Amino acid sequence: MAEGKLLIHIEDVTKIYNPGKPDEIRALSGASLNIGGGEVIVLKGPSGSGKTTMLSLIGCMSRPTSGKIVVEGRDVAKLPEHFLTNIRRKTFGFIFQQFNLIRNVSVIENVLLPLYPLKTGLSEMRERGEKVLGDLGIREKWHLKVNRLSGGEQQRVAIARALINEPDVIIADEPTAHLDRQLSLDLLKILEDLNREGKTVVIATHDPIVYDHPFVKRIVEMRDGRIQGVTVK
Amino acid sequence: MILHPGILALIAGSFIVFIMMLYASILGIRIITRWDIRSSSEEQLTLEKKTYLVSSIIKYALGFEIISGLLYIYTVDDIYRLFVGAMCSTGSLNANPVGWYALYTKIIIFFASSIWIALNNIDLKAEDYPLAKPKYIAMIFITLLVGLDLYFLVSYFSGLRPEIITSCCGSLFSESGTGMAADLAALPPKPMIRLFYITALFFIGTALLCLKYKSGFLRYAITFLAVFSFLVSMASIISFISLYIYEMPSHHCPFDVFQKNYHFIGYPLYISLFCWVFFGLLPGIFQPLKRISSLTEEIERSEKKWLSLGIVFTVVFVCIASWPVIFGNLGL
Amino acid sequence: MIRHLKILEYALSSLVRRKFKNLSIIVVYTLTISVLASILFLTHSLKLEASNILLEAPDVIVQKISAGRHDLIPAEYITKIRDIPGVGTAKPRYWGYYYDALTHSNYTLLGSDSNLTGLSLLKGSMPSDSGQCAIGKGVSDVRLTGIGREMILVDSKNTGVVFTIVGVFSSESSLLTNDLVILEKEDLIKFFGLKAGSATDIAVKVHNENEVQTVAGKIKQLLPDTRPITKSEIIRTYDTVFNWRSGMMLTIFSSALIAFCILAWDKATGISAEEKQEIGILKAIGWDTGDILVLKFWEGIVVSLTSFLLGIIAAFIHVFFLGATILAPVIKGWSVLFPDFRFVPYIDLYQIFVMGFLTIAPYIASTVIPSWKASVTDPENVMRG
Amino acid sequence: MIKHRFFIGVTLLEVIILSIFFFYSLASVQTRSRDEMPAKRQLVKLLELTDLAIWTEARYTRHPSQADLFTPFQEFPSSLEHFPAGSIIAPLKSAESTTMIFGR
Repeated sequence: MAEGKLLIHIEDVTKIYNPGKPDEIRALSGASLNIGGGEVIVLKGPSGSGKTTMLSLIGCMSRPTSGKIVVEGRDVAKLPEHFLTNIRRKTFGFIFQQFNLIRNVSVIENVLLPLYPLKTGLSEMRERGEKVLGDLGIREKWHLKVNRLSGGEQQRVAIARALINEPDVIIADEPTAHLDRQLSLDLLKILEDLNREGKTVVIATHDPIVYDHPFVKRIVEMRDGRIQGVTVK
Repeated sequence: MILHPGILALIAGSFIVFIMMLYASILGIRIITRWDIRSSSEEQLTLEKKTYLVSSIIKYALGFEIISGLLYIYTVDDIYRLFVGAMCSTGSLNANPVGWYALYTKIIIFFASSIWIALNNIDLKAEDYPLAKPKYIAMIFITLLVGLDLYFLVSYFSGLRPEIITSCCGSLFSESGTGMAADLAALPPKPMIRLFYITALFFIGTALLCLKYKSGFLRYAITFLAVFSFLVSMASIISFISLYIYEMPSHHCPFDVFQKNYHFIGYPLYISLFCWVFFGLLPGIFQPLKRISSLTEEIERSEKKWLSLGIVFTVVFVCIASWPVIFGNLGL
Repeated sequence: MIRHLKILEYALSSLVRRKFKNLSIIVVYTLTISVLASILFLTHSLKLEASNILLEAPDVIVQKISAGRHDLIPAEYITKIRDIPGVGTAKPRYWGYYYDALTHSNYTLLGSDSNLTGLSLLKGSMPSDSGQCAIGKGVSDVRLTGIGREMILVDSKNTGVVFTIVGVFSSESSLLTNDLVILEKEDLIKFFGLKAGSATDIAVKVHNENEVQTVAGKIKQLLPDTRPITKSEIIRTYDTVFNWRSGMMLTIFSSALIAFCILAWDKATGISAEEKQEIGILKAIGWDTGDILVLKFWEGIVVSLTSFLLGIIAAFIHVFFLGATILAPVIKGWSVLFPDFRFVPYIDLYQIFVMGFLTIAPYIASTVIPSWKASVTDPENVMRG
Repeated sequence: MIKHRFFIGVTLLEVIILSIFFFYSLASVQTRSRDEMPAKRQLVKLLELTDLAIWTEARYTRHPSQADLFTPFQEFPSSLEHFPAGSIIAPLKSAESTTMIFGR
């Protein structure tokens, strides 16, 4: 994806959970945002401000209640799930707060999981898996069960899984929440390297280590489901 | 009612499938009335999730119907000894003519549900799911067919009056039945052979024309030809192909070909026939759907595949059917 | 193809992760299938054995019926039957039942011609003289007796009659001869005190196999108080008896199957938080609802196919190598003399097919809705923890 | 990536065991029908037997094919069956035979 080209366009998006019911939640109201290719963008705000909802909409995990979302030139706001999944597979890699690895399964299997429903051949899968694990420096642990790894290693496995389908955009939701300072910096280093390779990085966080980091170019401040302001560094 | 394991399995299985289909239809009706692809409401999201359930139920139902069709023939073949005068499954079916209806219904369900799945696959390729409503209306018809099938099965098996255990008069006064199978068997082989090969050639010719030209008429013609070929081929199997396979000039049973004695030749024979007809049916059925812009391209792409497969299966079927005619020991 | 293999791989690893739950399902499922399969194997074996053995049974048996009950048949009927065109021979049969108060068992007493020789399944010889008898293996076992010893039976005048045992049928034939006591014909008539000029029934041989039905019809017309039973009816009887029997047992045991399906449903719907989380993760990282359904399909196939094959193997061993030890009491009922079966392993693919159909289809059906429920988990949920 | 191979292997093994059983049974049916069947048939032929000696509790369980139509109802027509074997053996369907048919 060429630097600076518009990649994701969000316009006046609203997301309401359980509409018309007593537990109705207005997670996002009238948010608009443009994300360019190769950008590093941080969504910053306290919990409940709509960061995660924003990420799930950007990442084609759910559909907005109203508004327009365009990903790589394709309007995805009204697409059925099946097509959203297709886009998600090709375009996005996710890193979650709790790592969300599958317990009792080996590192390599966890990393390769996104490829299982695709037509990729077994040998190609193994190659890709080894490469990604090698890049992240955990290749020799490939056969271990993930729950025997340390937190930092688990985070790397999660990153490897996010990278296995060679996505254009990395989406990270509170990636440093369970890491100490040193590990957080390591993680940011990895993300920085990925960004240098041309990947777009979108992070939701309220951790100063992340948004004060020099490689972050733009900070979007969110509160109560609205975008409060944008800081460009 | 004969308590036979195969019969129990068939009826229990059909019952389960019917219940599942009924459930799917109820969901289908909800989808028909509430469907709005442009909406992002919770309800629409739920409905879209339900479509997965409905289509997976139909896939299972189709799988079931294929297996139960075979099981039905086997079972009918297994119980013919219970009827005086019955020599093979045809006899068991004649013992209560409803059996034939059950068989026909099974064949229709097979085609209907596989066409439905083809329809579903095409529909899922388009982002706006243009066929959602007609699809679920069609599904309700399949459910009715499944219900009809269950009804026929139950009334066939419960209506069978086998000469149970030495009933003193039963065996002496009963007579062996005759049915439409007998009429088919009476068709003269020689003209039938000619008709059969001409039909197959005609089908292949039309399919080739379809591949070349985009005319809608040709597509309807091929669908019509597929139906016609099915009837001609079934009649041919009864009238002459079976004779050559059994190498007996008067054994017309269309079911014995599944048996070991005849090297299970029935499986490739019927599988190729059903595939031929199935792929032959599709172009005409999908022709009117080409008007929907989001489907046109997809249908045209699939159509080529269907037509080629149709030709392949026609050739396969004709080869299998001709083998015993050419190399067999029977001369008519 | 490759996609299915990979999803199968994950299905296996997810089954292995919940070993105990899935193993318990497989064990119960296997047991249910092996019981059902044992029943089918056993009855099918008996059915085929019967129809093969009884091919040599008399073409027509003619009984006299009086007041709806079986009665002794007058000897002059024999000549009348012999005169029917197409009839080869017509011979009287003499047989009856004997209740042995000593062992509380029923014997079948059969009168035979004195010059029968060359029976390969008989140790010793047939009774050739008055006061001799040949007995079935079951009788000799229950009376703890054998060749050369004596057997006392109480006749119709309540006097004990002594017979010398000259032959015992070998155990291979016990399906036919287990409860037989064969006496010399005259001995039997005397023993039961049958009226002179009457027999139990008449065995008719017909020249042409295809004429049996016609001959039977003629006998019925000529002698309206008789009931001709043709060989095909005898064979059909066994067909029906065993079909009925296996059908009955299947019906009874299908409750076990239903119970199992409820268990399967319960296990599949009671999806744990951990499992839900896993499916959410899969969907978040790019699995479609359809892929999860395929995953669940394979899980079901692995469980049901494995249990099915294991169950069939277990049933085969149980019935044909161990002689159906567990099921025997069920078939046996109250029979005191019960033959020691060595079942002939007649199995055909049809039976296995029916078994598969009866057991796999309900299992798959009972997991369709639960697996769909699991598959529509929102991927978004995993982000909210 | 070996679990599916393992599973397919195990399934194949089970199928092979089953096919061995299948062929074993074909073979043993053949040998037994060669070795034992003629003797058994001879027995049936010479002794003019009509039934299998499986259940000896009652006439209609010992000789199902010879029993008269009313045996299971000796006491009265709706009497409940009391032999275990009889509960599984179908009582003779007398529907047809009690129907009177007039013919010339």
